[in-house]
This record gives sequence, C-alpha cells and structure tokens, in this order.
Amino acid sequence: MRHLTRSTVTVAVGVLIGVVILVFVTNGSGLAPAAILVSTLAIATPLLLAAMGGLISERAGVVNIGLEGMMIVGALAGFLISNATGSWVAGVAGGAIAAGLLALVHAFVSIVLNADQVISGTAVNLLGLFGTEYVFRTFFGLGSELPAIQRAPTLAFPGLGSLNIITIVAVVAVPVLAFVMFRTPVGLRLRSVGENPLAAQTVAIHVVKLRFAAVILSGVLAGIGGAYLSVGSLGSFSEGMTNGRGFIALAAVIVGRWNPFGALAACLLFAVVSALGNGFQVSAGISADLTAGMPYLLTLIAIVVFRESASAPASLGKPLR
Amino acid sequence: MRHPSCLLRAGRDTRPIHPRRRAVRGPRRSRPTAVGGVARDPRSGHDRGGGRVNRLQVALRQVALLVVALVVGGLFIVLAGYNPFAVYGELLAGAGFNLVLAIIPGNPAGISTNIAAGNLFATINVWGPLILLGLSAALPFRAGLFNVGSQGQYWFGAILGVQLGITIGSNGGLLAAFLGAIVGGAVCGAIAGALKALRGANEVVTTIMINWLVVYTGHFLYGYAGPFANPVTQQPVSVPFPEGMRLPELLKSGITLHAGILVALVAVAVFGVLMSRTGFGFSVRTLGSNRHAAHYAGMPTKRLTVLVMGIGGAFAGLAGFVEITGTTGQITGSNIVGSSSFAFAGIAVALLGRNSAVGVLLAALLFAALQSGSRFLSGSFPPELASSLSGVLQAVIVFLIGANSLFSYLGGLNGIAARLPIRKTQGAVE
Amino acid sequence: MFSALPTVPLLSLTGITKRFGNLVANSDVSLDVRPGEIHALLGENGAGKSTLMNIAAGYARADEGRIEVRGVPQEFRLPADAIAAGIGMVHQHFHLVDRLTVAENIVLNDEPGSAVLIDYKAANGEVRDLSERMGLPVDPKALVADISVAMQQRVEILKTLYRKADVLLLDEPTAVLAPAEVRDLLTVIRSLADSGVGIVLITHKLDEATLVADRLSVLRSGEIVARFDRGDASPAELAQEMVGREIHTVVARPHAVGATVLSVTDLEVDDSRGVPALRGVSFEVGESEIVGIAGVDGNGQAELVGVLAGLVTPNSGRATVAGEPLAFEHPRSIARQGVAHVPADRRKYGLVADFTLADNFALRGYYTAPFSKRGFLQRGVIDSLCAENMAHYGVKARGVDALAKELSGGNQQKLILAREMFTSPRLLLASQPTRGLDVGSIETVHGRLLKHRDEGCGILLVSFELDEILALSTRVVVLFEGRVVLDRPRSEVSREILGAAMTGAVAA
Amino acid sequence: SAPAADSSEDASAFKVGLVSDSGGFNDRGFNALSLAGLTLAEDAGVSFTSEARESASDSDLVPNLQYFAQQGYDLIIAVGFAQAGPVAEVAADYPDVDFAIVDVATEGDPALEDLDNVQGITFKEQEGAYLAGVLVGGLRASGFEKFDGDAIGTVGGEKQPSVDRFIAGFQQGIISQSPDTVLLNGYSQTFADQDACKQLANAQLDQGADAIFAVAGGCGLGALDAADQAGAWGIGVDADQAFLGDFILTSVVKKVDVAVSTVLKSFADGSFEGGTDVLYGIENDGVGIPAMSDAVPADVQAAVEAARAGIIDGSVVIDLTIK
Ligand SMILES: Nc1ncnc2c1ncn2[C@@H]1O[C@H](COP(=O)(O)OP(=O)(O)OP(=O)(O)O)[C@@H](O)[C@H]1O
Ligand SMILES: Nc1ncnc2c1ncn2[C@@H]1O[C@H](COP(=O)(O)OP(=O)(O)OP(=O)(O)O)[C@@H](O)[C@H]1O
Ligand SMILES: [Mg+2]
Ligand SMILES: [Mg+2]
Repeated sequence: MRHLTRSTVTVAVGVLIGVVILVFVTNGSGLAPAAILVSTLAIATPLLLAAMGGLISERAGVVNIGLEGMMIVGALAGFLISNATGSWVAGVAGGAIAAGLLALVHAFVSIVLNADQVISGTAVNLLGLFGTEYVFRTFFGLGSELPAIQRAPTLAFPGLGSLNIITIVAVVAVPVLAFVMFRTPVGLRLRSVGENPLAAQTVAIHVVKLRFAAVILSGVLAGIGGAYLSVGSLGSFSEGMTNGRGFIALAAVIVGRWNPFGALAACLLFAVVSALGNGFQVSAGISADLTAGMPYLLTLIAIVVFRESASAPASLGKPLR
Repeated sequence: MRHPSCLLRAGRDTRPIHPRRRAVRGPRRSRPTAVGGVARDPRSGHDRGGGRVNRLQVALRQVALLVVALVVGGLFIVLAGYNPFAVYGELLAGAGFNLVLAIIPGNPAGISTNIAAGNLFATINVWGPLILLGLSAALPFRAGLFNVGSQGQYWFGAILGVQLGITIGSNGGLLAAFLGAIVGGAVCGAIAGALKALRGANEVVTTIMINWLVVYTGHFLYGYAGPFANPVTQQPVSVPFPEGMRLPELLKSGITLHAGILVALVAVAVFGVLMSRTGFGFSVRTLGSNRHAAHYAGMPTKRLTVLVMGIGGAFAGLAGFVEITGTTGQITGSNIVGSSSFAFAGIAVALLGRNSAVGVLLAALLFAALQSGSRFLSGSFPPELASSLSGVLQAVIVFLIGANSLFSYLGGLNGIAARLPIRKTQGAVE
Repeated sequence: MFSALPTVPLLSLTGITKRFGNLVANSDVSLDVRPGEIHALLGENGAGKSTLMNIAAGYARADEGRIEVRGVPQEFRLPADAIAAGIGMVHQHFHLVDRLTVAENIVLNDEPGSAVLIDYKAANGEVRDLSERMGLPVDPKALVADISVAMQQRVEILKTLYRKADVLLLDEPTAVLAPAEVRDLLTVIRSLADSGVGIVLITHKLDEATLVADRLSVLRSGEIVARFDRGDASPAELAQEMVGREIHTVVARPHAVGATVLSVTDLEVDDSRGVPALRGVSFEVGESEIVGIAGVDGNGQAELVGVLAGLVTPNSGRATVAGEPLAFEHPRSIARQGVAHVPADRRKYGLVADFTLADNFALRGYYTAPFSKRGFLQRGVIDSLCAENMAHYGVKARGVDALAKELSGGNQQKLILAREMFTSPRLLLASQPTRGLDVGSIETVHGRLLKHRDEGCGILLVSFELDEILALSTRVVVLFEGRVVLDRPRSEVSREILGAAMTGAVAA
Repeated sequence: SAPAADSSEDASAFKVGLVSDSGGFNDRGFNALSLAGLTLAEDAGVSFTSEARESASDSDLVPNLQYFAQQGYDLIIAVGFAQAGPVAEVAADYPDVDFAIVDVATEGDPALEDLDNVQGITFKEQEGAYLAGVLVGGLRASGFEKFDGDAIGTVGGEKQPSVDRFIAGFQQGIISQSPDTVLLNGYSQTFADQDACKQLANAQLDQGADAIFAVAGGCGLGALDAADQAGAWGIGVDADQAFLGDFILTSVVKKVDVAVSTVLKSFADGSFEGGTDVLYGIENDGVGIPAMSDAVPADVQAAVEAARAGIIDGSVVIDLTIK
C-alpha cells in the first residue's frame, strides 16, 4: 500500500510534467496536442513493454540488461513468423516466444549456474545484435525486397487518432502489472524473492521456479516490444532496428524506481521529448542532433534528480547461494 | 581439518608483532576473482575445498569453454549451409595465425608469408585497442562498477585528442593527441563516477546516456558542415590526421603494423602492477568486494569511485587515440553513431579475461583474431555474414564465460582435472 | 507431562555426516527431539551446530545419515519439504523481507484471500490473533525494517508457528537480545514446549542452557561428545566438554587509570532515518581504562561508535582524542589519531569475506609502512606479519592465504582484534566484541582486552551483555534513549542498578 | 604474385575487390547497389574475378583496402565518402593498383587529386530528385488524387552531402511547379532505426504533408510506411521502390550498380583512367526517375520532360541549398 501511495505521487508528477510540457510547448512544434499524444504513445510502446519486462525480472532479483537483445530477437522472429504464417497474432506470439527462449537461456545461466547476471545479459545483447543480423542475412540475403507481412491492426479513436493494438496492450499492461505486483499473492512472492530469496525459501517459496518464470516473462514482454516494431508499427525488419530501446527501458525501470507507474512516467517522459523533438525539427528546423540527444539528456537529468536511493530490490543481481 | 601449524594457542605475549628485518616471502596468492563486481560463489564446493582455484584447472576450463563456443558457432555456420572447418581454418588464416605454418622448413602448406604477416599485423592492430577497451571495463569491474560507457569515452577521447593534435601540428601534435585522448576519456568516465559517488546514480544507466550524448555531439561536430568537418572536401569527415604525425609504423607487409600495440602493452602492464602491487589497487579491490569494509577501513570510497571510472575512461580514450592515429586516420560522424559494439567488446574482453592483466591480454587477442580474421574470410563464407558470425562467436563465448560453473554443474571437467596429478598449493602459517 | 513423554521423537537425526571439501562439519551425529522438550545444542564456534540444523531444516543435504519425523523417514530436498513436515527453523541471521510488513512476512506463500487478491484485513487479523495467543505480540502492519531485533525474532518464530510447525530449531536466538528480552523469550519457549512443541536451542550462553533445557548435547569438531539431562551438568562442566579443556572466567583486576584519552562533549546525532539517536552525550575514557557502555540495543550505541569511528556524521558536539579534536567523518584520520575499532557487524564492516587473511590484516594500514612502500604493497611483510599476529592471537586457519569467509566467527573476531591492535592504539572502540562467540573464544578475547588495558590502551566497550560489562569495565555508562543516564565506577554499580538504569528508571 | 582467392576463370580475367563502408552491404542503399554492380557487369559479359569485404566500422576500411592491394588485385572499388582518406593513404602506397571511389570527387580533395590511380565517381542526385519534384509538384498543382494537404515532407537519414543533394533537388522541383507548397524537412540521424524515420514522417504528415520523400536507406522504409498508413504518397530513393506498393508515386533512382558495372567495363577495355572523375547525371542516365504511367496527366509529363531537357541543356540550374 505504501508502494501505491508513493507511485501515485510519481505518476501525478509525471503526468503533470507531461501536461505542462504539452501546453507550453506544442505551439512551437507545429503539432496538435492530440498528434503529440498519439506519437508519444507510439514511441513509448516498445519502451513500455520492455520496461515492464525488465521490472518483473528485476523485482524477482535478476538483473536484465539483455532487454535490447531480447527485443531485437522478438522483432526478427515476429517478422519471420508473421511472414511464414500470414498472421500477425502468430508473428507477435512468435516474437514473444523467441525472446522468451533467449530469456530462458539467461535464466538458466544466471539462476542455475549462478553466473554473473550482467555477463549473461551482455551475452544476450551480443547474441541478439549479431545473431539477428546473421539469421536475417541468411534468410533474405542482401538488398532484396522484403515480403509484405500482415501486421497488428490499429484502432481509431475519434478526436485523437489511431493507435496500434499493441500500444493499447502496453498501456493496459502497466496497471495490470501494478495490481499483480502489489495486490496478489504471486506479486507478494515475487517481490519477496527479489528482496530476500532466503526468506522466501524459509516459507517454502520455490525461488528458482519463480525467478525462471519472471525472467522468461520479461523476455516475452521485451519480445512483444520488439515485435511491435516489426509486426506492429512497420511491417518490416532492419538490422539494429531496436537502436538502444532496451537500454532506455532499463533506464526507465531504474528512474521509475522499480515501480510500474514510475517506469511508465519515465517512458512517457522520454517519448514525449522525442515526439516534440520530431515536431520541432520539422517545423522550427532545430538541429537533428540536438533533438535526438535531448531525450537522453533528460533521462540523465532525471536519474540525477530523482535519487535512486534504496529502492532497488535488495537482492538484485545476487545469486541464490 | 585445519593445518596443524595453525593450532597455536594464545601465548604469553599479546603485544602486536612488528616486522622482522628479513621479511619472509609469503606463498603466492591468487587474487579473488570478483567478476563483474559481484563476488562469485560457484555452487560447487570444489573451488573452496582446496582454498584456491587451481590455475591449470582454470585454464583448462577456459579452453574447454572456447571449444564449446566453437561448436555452437559451428552450428550457426552449418545452419547457414557452410562448412565450419573450412570457415574456422580461414578465420585462423585470416587472422594471420598461419604464419606459424610458414615457418616450418620448406613451407609445405604453401603459405604466402607476406600475406600471412600482413594479416597478423591487421590482427595486432585490432588487438591494441581491444586490450585498452578491455581495461576500460576491467578496472571498474574490480571496484564493483560496471562501465558501459566505453563507447562515449572512446569517442570523447578520440575527438579531444585528434582536434588537439591537429591544432598543435607537427611539433608535438601526436603527444598532444595522446594526452588529449586520456583527458577526454577520463573526463567522460569521471562524470559517471562523480554522479555515482555524489548522487548515487546507477553507473550503468548514466554511462549509457552519456554514450548517446557523446555520439550525438560527435555526430554534430563532424556532421555535414559541422564545426570540425573537413572544410575543404565538404564531407562529414574530420581533416585527415596528418601523415607525419601518425603513430609510428613498426613493420609493414602490405598491411602496416603501427605502434598502437605498444601503447596497449604498456597500459596493461601499468594496470597489472597497479592492481596487484599497489595500495591503490588494494583499495580498488576492497571497494569491489565490500564497500562497507572499504569505508570502515578509511578508504576514500567516493574519490576512488570517480578515479576508477576516470582511469577506465582514460583507457577507452587511449583506444580511440590508437585507432584514429594508427589505423583510420580520420573521424567520421556516421562511424561515431554506428559504434555501439565498442562498449560490448570491452566488456566481453574484460569478462573473458577475468579482469586480470594477463587475462585481458589473451582475451583481447582472441577477439582481435575473430574480428580481424572474419574480415579476411574468403571463398568459404559469404562476406556479408562474416562480421555477424564473429559477433555471434563472441556472444557465445561471453555466455559460456558467465556460465563458468557449467562444467561443475555437469560434473565433468572438475572431475577430470581432479584426477590429473596436480599438486595443490597449500599455504601455511610460519 | 515429563513422565508421559511418548517414545517416538518428533524429529530424529541419525548418523548425520556432512563434509565441505576436506572439512567434516558433522561426523556421524545423532540427535532427537521429543514433544514438549527443549533440547540444547552446544559447541564451539565452527563445531557444526548450524550445519546440523540446516540439514534438519532442508537447507543443506547430509552426505550420510537419516532424518525421521515422528518415525517416518524423510528426504528434504528443499526447506519447503521440511516445512511441510512441520519443522521450522529460526536462523541466527534473520531471513525476513525488510520492505514487507510483519503480517506480509508471516503469511507469505500462505496468504489469506483468493488466488488473485490478498485479503490484507484477514492477514493482519490472523497475525494479531496468533501473536497474542503465543505471547509474542507484534504489530502486523509495521514494516520489518522499522522494528527492533527482538521484534524481528518474534516475527521469525511466528512465521514457523503460522505454518503449524511442531519442531522449532532456534539458532542462537538469544545472541541478539537484551537481558530482559532473553528472559521473555525463554519464558515463551518454555510455554511453547509445554504445549507440545519440540525445540532445539543453540546457544553459547551456558547458564541459559542449563536453566531452560531438558536435555543438552555438546558438539565438538562435528561430533557429539557429551549428552546430559537437566541438572546433570553445570555451566563449567559444559564449557569443558565444549572446548576440551578448562575455562576460566576472566575477571578484571583493578588498574590505575591514566590521563584522559577520549573526551566526548554534548554529542548529538541522528540515526539513518533522521530520528535523534544521541541527545547530548558526554563522558570520558582514560588511559588503562575500560568504559563499558551498557544499554538495550537501539539506545544510541551504534551511532556513538559510528561517530567516534568516523562512519556517522554528528549534528553537533565535540570529541577529543588525547586533547586533539577527533576528525569526524574521516575514518582514516581517526585511525591515525590512534583510535582502533572492532565493529559490531564483522561481516559487513570488519572483514572482506573474499579476501585472504593477509589482505584483511592489511585492510587498515595497507597504504603506509610497513605494509606499503612508496605506494607499493610489501607482500612478504604483510604475509609474515599476518602469520605472526595470527599465531599470537590464536587465530585458527589454514594459513594467511585462507579466505576470511572460511573462518568461524570467533576466529574472524580474533583476526580483527589482531589487526586493530597492531598499531598499538591509544583508544579501542570495541563494539559487541564477543557477540556470537563461544566460551573459549570469549575467554581469549576478554583476556586480550584486559592485556591491552594494562598496557595503557583506553577501551570503549559496547555490549548488550551485562556480565561482560561487569566483568571488564572500570567505569560503566548507561545509555537510554540517546542520553547518559548513569556514569559510575564499576565498584559503585550492581546488576540491579544497571538493569534499572537501562530501562530509564534511574537518573544519572 | 599471391594466389587468387578463386582463379578458375580464364587467365585474362582481372581481379576486382569491393570494400563497403560502415553501412554494410545490407544498407538497402549504395553499398548494396555497388555489390549488385558486380553482378551486372558479369551479366554484361565482362570477365573478372571479384571479392567483396564488408567494413563493420571505419577501423576496417584501411585494412580492407590494404588487403586487396597486397593481394595483387587490379582494381579496388571503395564505396562511400568515408573512404576518401583511407583510399588516399593506400593508393599512394600502391601506385600500380587502380582504385575507384563511389560518392567522392577526387578533384578538390587535396589528398586525392594528385593521385593518378584513383577515379572518383559522383552523382548529381539533385537532377533525378528535381525530376521527381517536378512530377510531384505538377501532380499536386493539378489536384491529383491524395494531394489534399499543403505540405511535402522529406526525411533524411543522416545529414550528408549526397542526402542533402537529393532533398535540395526535390524541393526545387516541387517549387517550380507548385510554389506555395510548404516544405518540411527532418533527419532521423540513423540509417537503421525504421521506427525513428516513421515517427519523424508522422510528425510531417500531422503537419499537413501529403507526400513523403525518404532519403534514408533502410530507415526510410519506415518513413514510406508512415506515408502509406496515412494515405499519403511515398517517393522512393536509390532504387525503384515501387515494389513497396501502389502508394509509391515514383523513386529517385541513383544507379550505383550501373556506375560500378561501367567502371569494370572500362577497366576491361582499357579505357579506365585514373586521376579523373566520372560524373553521373541525367544526361548519362546515372540518375533519374522510372518511366511515368499513363495516369500522370499529359501536361505534368510534359513538364517533367521539359525539366529533363532543361537540365541537360543547362537552362535549369539547381541550387544545392535546402529550404
Ligand atoms: N557452506 C560451507 N562451505 C564450507 N564450509 C562450511 C560451510 N558452512 C559451514 N562450513 C564449515 O563447517 C564448520 C561448521 O560450521 P557451522 O556453521 O555448523 O558451525 P557452528 O557450530 O554453527 O558455529 P558458530 O558457533 O560459529 O555458529 C565450520 O568449520 C565452517 O567453516
Ligand atoms: N560459504 C562458506 N564457506 C566457508 N565457511 C562458511 C561459509 N558459510 C558459512 N561458513 C562458516 O560457517 C560458520 C557459521 O557461520 P556464522 O557463525 O556466521 O553463522 P551461524 O552462527 O551459523 O548463523 P546461522 O545459523 O544463521 O547461519 C562460520 O564458521 C562461517 O565461517
Ligand atoms: Mg552457527
Ligand atoms: Mg554463530
């Protein structure tokens, strides 16, 4: 309950900042607030999904810096499977499963073999980055025309614009996750495992199983985030198309203090700055490097301003024994 | 159970003992292997039973991991429809390692020594920067800090160095570039260190953010019509680092071997001595193993955090210096944007090398061979897959490094090694 | 009740052997607990007590031997299996989730409510009922991080009772408690036993054991060497069985106090949560004087030592060492002023677990002669100094290159003491120097402290053990709610006076 | 000299090495087209053996070039402006090896202009883009379907000279036909992140753009997709991207493959000349737009043809600054 009151404040602050930025700044960008909102949500979608994934894993005590690798794997698998089956649902599911499998390896290596979770996450990123390149080129060779795939549909919201169905999933995922995390037995157990696995063990919680589930789920969510890019937003794939989003998501988890609403606020902050940057660049001709760098600068400032304090799960990164 | 000589009961005199004139040389020590700043605790009791990890066993294990990595990589090759033996063979040849065969009298393999030497030079040219990038991750790891900022530090160092060097010109320009790169990299790393020390900001996140900031700054500086772009050719590339000011050439066989490797070797030696022989290294290791104890012991933990990240950054900046003044001779805006794998390379090298000087040296050589050798794959493998393949191999290796208890988990290698007639080093009091 | 003991024990361990590498932690150990019985398990540090209990509770697996619960053979793969069999363990180092509430910790994994929603009201209610019924009152809604150690221990016990455990394994439960709290706990344990629960009690406090236990087993080097029924052995006999030799309680002989070494004036400090912990504390320590700081845990002792060691920032006040102002917040400068510090939490502060003993020995002085020359470590010097000092402080270990985490608590403490005394300090801050140590180790440590006192060192001794304070101190200072409520020579205080002062009943 | 990698071809065959820049061969842009140029030459009956090397970063450029030079390759083709410096360095060391460098003019580059074994190959992208601009502007002025906004958007990958030549030419073509058009321009600063290009294009579409010209390699696919989703027109780049769908109005084709193939032909017949620059424009069919369909009104077709003629005869002068 304490968690919810604190997160409410975080959300309130986040939303307030967002609104203030929107009101004061939209004129100059040449974009209507509705357009900025839609654009913000679109940019935030993959970040949010990956951040929710990262949050679950880290709440269970397993560091997941491999989100980026899991996302790109999800993106490629989603593209390949949607292409093979002709179904976007299968594509997204495929992306989720492929990334989940990669997460399974991470889980095995870091939970069963007690490996350093950072090392394992680094390997996940390397494998994702180069492995997808390798597979993609093996399948499609060079420079050839990519097939058109079926993509996740968009839903029109009158007066606002249209949003991809995966965007809606991502937005809904936040309160659902918060509910599960703070109100349900499984959430309580998950948190206890991340805070003090030995304590969890003393009450017969199967720490290893729960951590496995959490890490795999984090891969699944990151995979859906990646599949959003290929199957949802673009209907195509390109090498390195996640372009660091996994790391932004990780930063959002930390800036948001491992709280779903906090991470949501951080993702939205990043996304709204990006969206505004696009608007300003187009109409006011502000340097593309400046607008591209701005979200990172603001994230950095947010990290420094909102001190991390002691909110990290107490056993984050520590193997069980 | 306990060594009999230790069962001394408290004696008469409780006054502390001060050093004798002739200090006894103690038994050789192995450093605690705190990889990634997290104290390792392999699940098996094997390592603990003997007190210290047997070196041969460690070496055997690392080699076995490499073999497994090659097998996994081989699967990738087979899946793409190529012959792994041919590919690995060419990879080795591409790295110039076939020079060894050419030395066999009569050169039965018909190796072109020129080409093999050239390839080897190319590998060594990559080796240097990889050592430096490895050190940039290894030193912070030792202090329990995770430096993902090698990319930003590399470029900030390179930019500062190159611009200083070009400004100062032929008299001392190279030295200026060298110092500028150290300062640039160090500043970039120290900022993350300071944010950690003063604001508790997670260094993983701050270094990643700083990477992007440096990337976009660099991209702007060397972008089309950017302030540092070449004003004559109008291309988004720096002015070429003047020919006469480049790192000296050591050897040439088609491909030039430049002095970058010497810079790296000196750096790795400095690192080794620093870590194992100096009080500074001792305090870094303490910080990495037990922050609270470091504070209790009076170590300046905040200053150390800044310093360690700064020195790590300086190593990365030096890598940039070596690469630009030795190999590329220029800075391209687009290359700054597309260089995210630098940070990974450093981390992977440090991890594979277990953050030790010798380890980093060997791990960097392996990765250099992979990168450089894959560049020279020909015939047996499509060029567009080559660099991805070397990346995949690196990933698999890092995975297996992380999983270094894999063998004890499977119950295999330890058993094998235990059966080998190796005398375990036993330390004793007195 | 005792005459009606059923023949089948609740828990019986037979022929348990456990090895760690070459070390045999338990060797063919057999032990049983019957309903309604308190069975004390005694032994030196490292004798294998915790290991045995860990095996009984499913945290470790024996290499050989059998476990039976009510005559039924069991195989415990995980703690969950032991819990299911009705065995609950309370570890010396609590296994609680600090950031959850008391009730959440207790009901965890067995939460009232549906599968998708925890019924917090029911949880809090059940926990309150249970705690009151068992005589272990707690506040269900408090965060574990915010409650005292004694409260946390209640939570641990309630956790097992909530799961209907009828065998309780308590590993050194009294080590962290104040005397009054110890009395309360022993009463609760007795009444639990009387209700039919079987209890194994590990303790280093032999008088407690003889007082409360129905049977006592002594473990030495992994083997059971003696077993007594209630009243069959005195604490001294037990000590002799444990250590294998006679133990003499150390008694301080009076010694002339010299010039003032430490002078503390009006010290005010907040704790980590910003609550005032010290409110104007003043006292002095002289050469060859042991000033014992008595008090219940949480009355400002930790902050006092923290400030004097440079680890905690004071709000106001002054402190001088030999007339020189103490360099607040600078642990190294303070050490150079001649202040040594044996920290209460040796695992967190005192040692680097993954370092060798030699490196731990050099932890404080590594940067200066004789450990370093011109910034370079003198490995040979460090090793030989460490070896010699280890021998003289009776540190039992494989060698100087053993890792600190391999040592038992007593040996770790002796190593720390050896290191801290190496510089021949003017002042030693000794915080809980014998917590968790066995009688033999306590004897050694006490002996050392008195020797150092005789050699002129001033000692500030913080302890929750009244016996320790009374045995060693020249003067006694009682802290209550951050204030000095009593400051008198040892000769002018008694157990009763101190006990009263510690509850705030006496003004200074 | 050294044994060739694959020398099964007849002895008269010369050896060609191709070095990509750090964009890699899968950039859906000029690296990919250069590689395709080798095939094109082969199909045209030129006899040679070839090997291609991908550069993962700038660090690979010099070693890759040196490798081919050392191996005794006869002609080395370097792709991309980033290779100007490395080619200058290596070509000076190997005066007997010939080099061709795509997207770089040797003239005006102090490091290159004195080397007589390097040929520069450049494109007047602005000319092709101008034609596309005339087409788009003309259709817009004539009220062609889907032109219902008041702006046209251009999405660049990184800001580079060749990218900006495309954009500048395109914008002027539009203005020449439809002077009141609002011109929106932005850069994603990446050639890989498709979604970044898409969001940028969306920002332009939200501001009233009814056609998007993407000059961003693989990333540009995202911008074109945004146009497709919004019911706007897309204009492709480098190759004819009509395969993406009916929403592709036209593409500005930059025939790097043809240029590479031409270099090989000239090398085979001995007409290759180092120390010179080859410039591809409308006139020699190095850039352009694909044939227009009948759906394009005759007057617009005529305007495009007039512009083509004007560029060739010099009466149309294209300014290289971006609006
Ligand atoms: N996980 C382990 N690995 C290796 N050795 C261990 C391990 N756990 C315990 N030991 C060793 O086994 C022996 C018995 O340890 P145990 O914890 O049972 O002692 P104890 O009787 O509980 O001591 P104390 O009184 O200090 O609590 C010790 O020598 C200890 O060092
Ligand atoms: N991983 C380990 N390796 C070697 N020795 C260990 C290890 N873990 C614990 N020990 C040893 O086991 C013994 C018991 O540890 P300690 O006294 O700190 O805890 P404890 O009294 O047994 O408390 P608890 O029962 O809560 O674990 C010590 O001698 C300690 O050094
Ligand atoms: Mg114990
Ligand atoms: Mg103990």
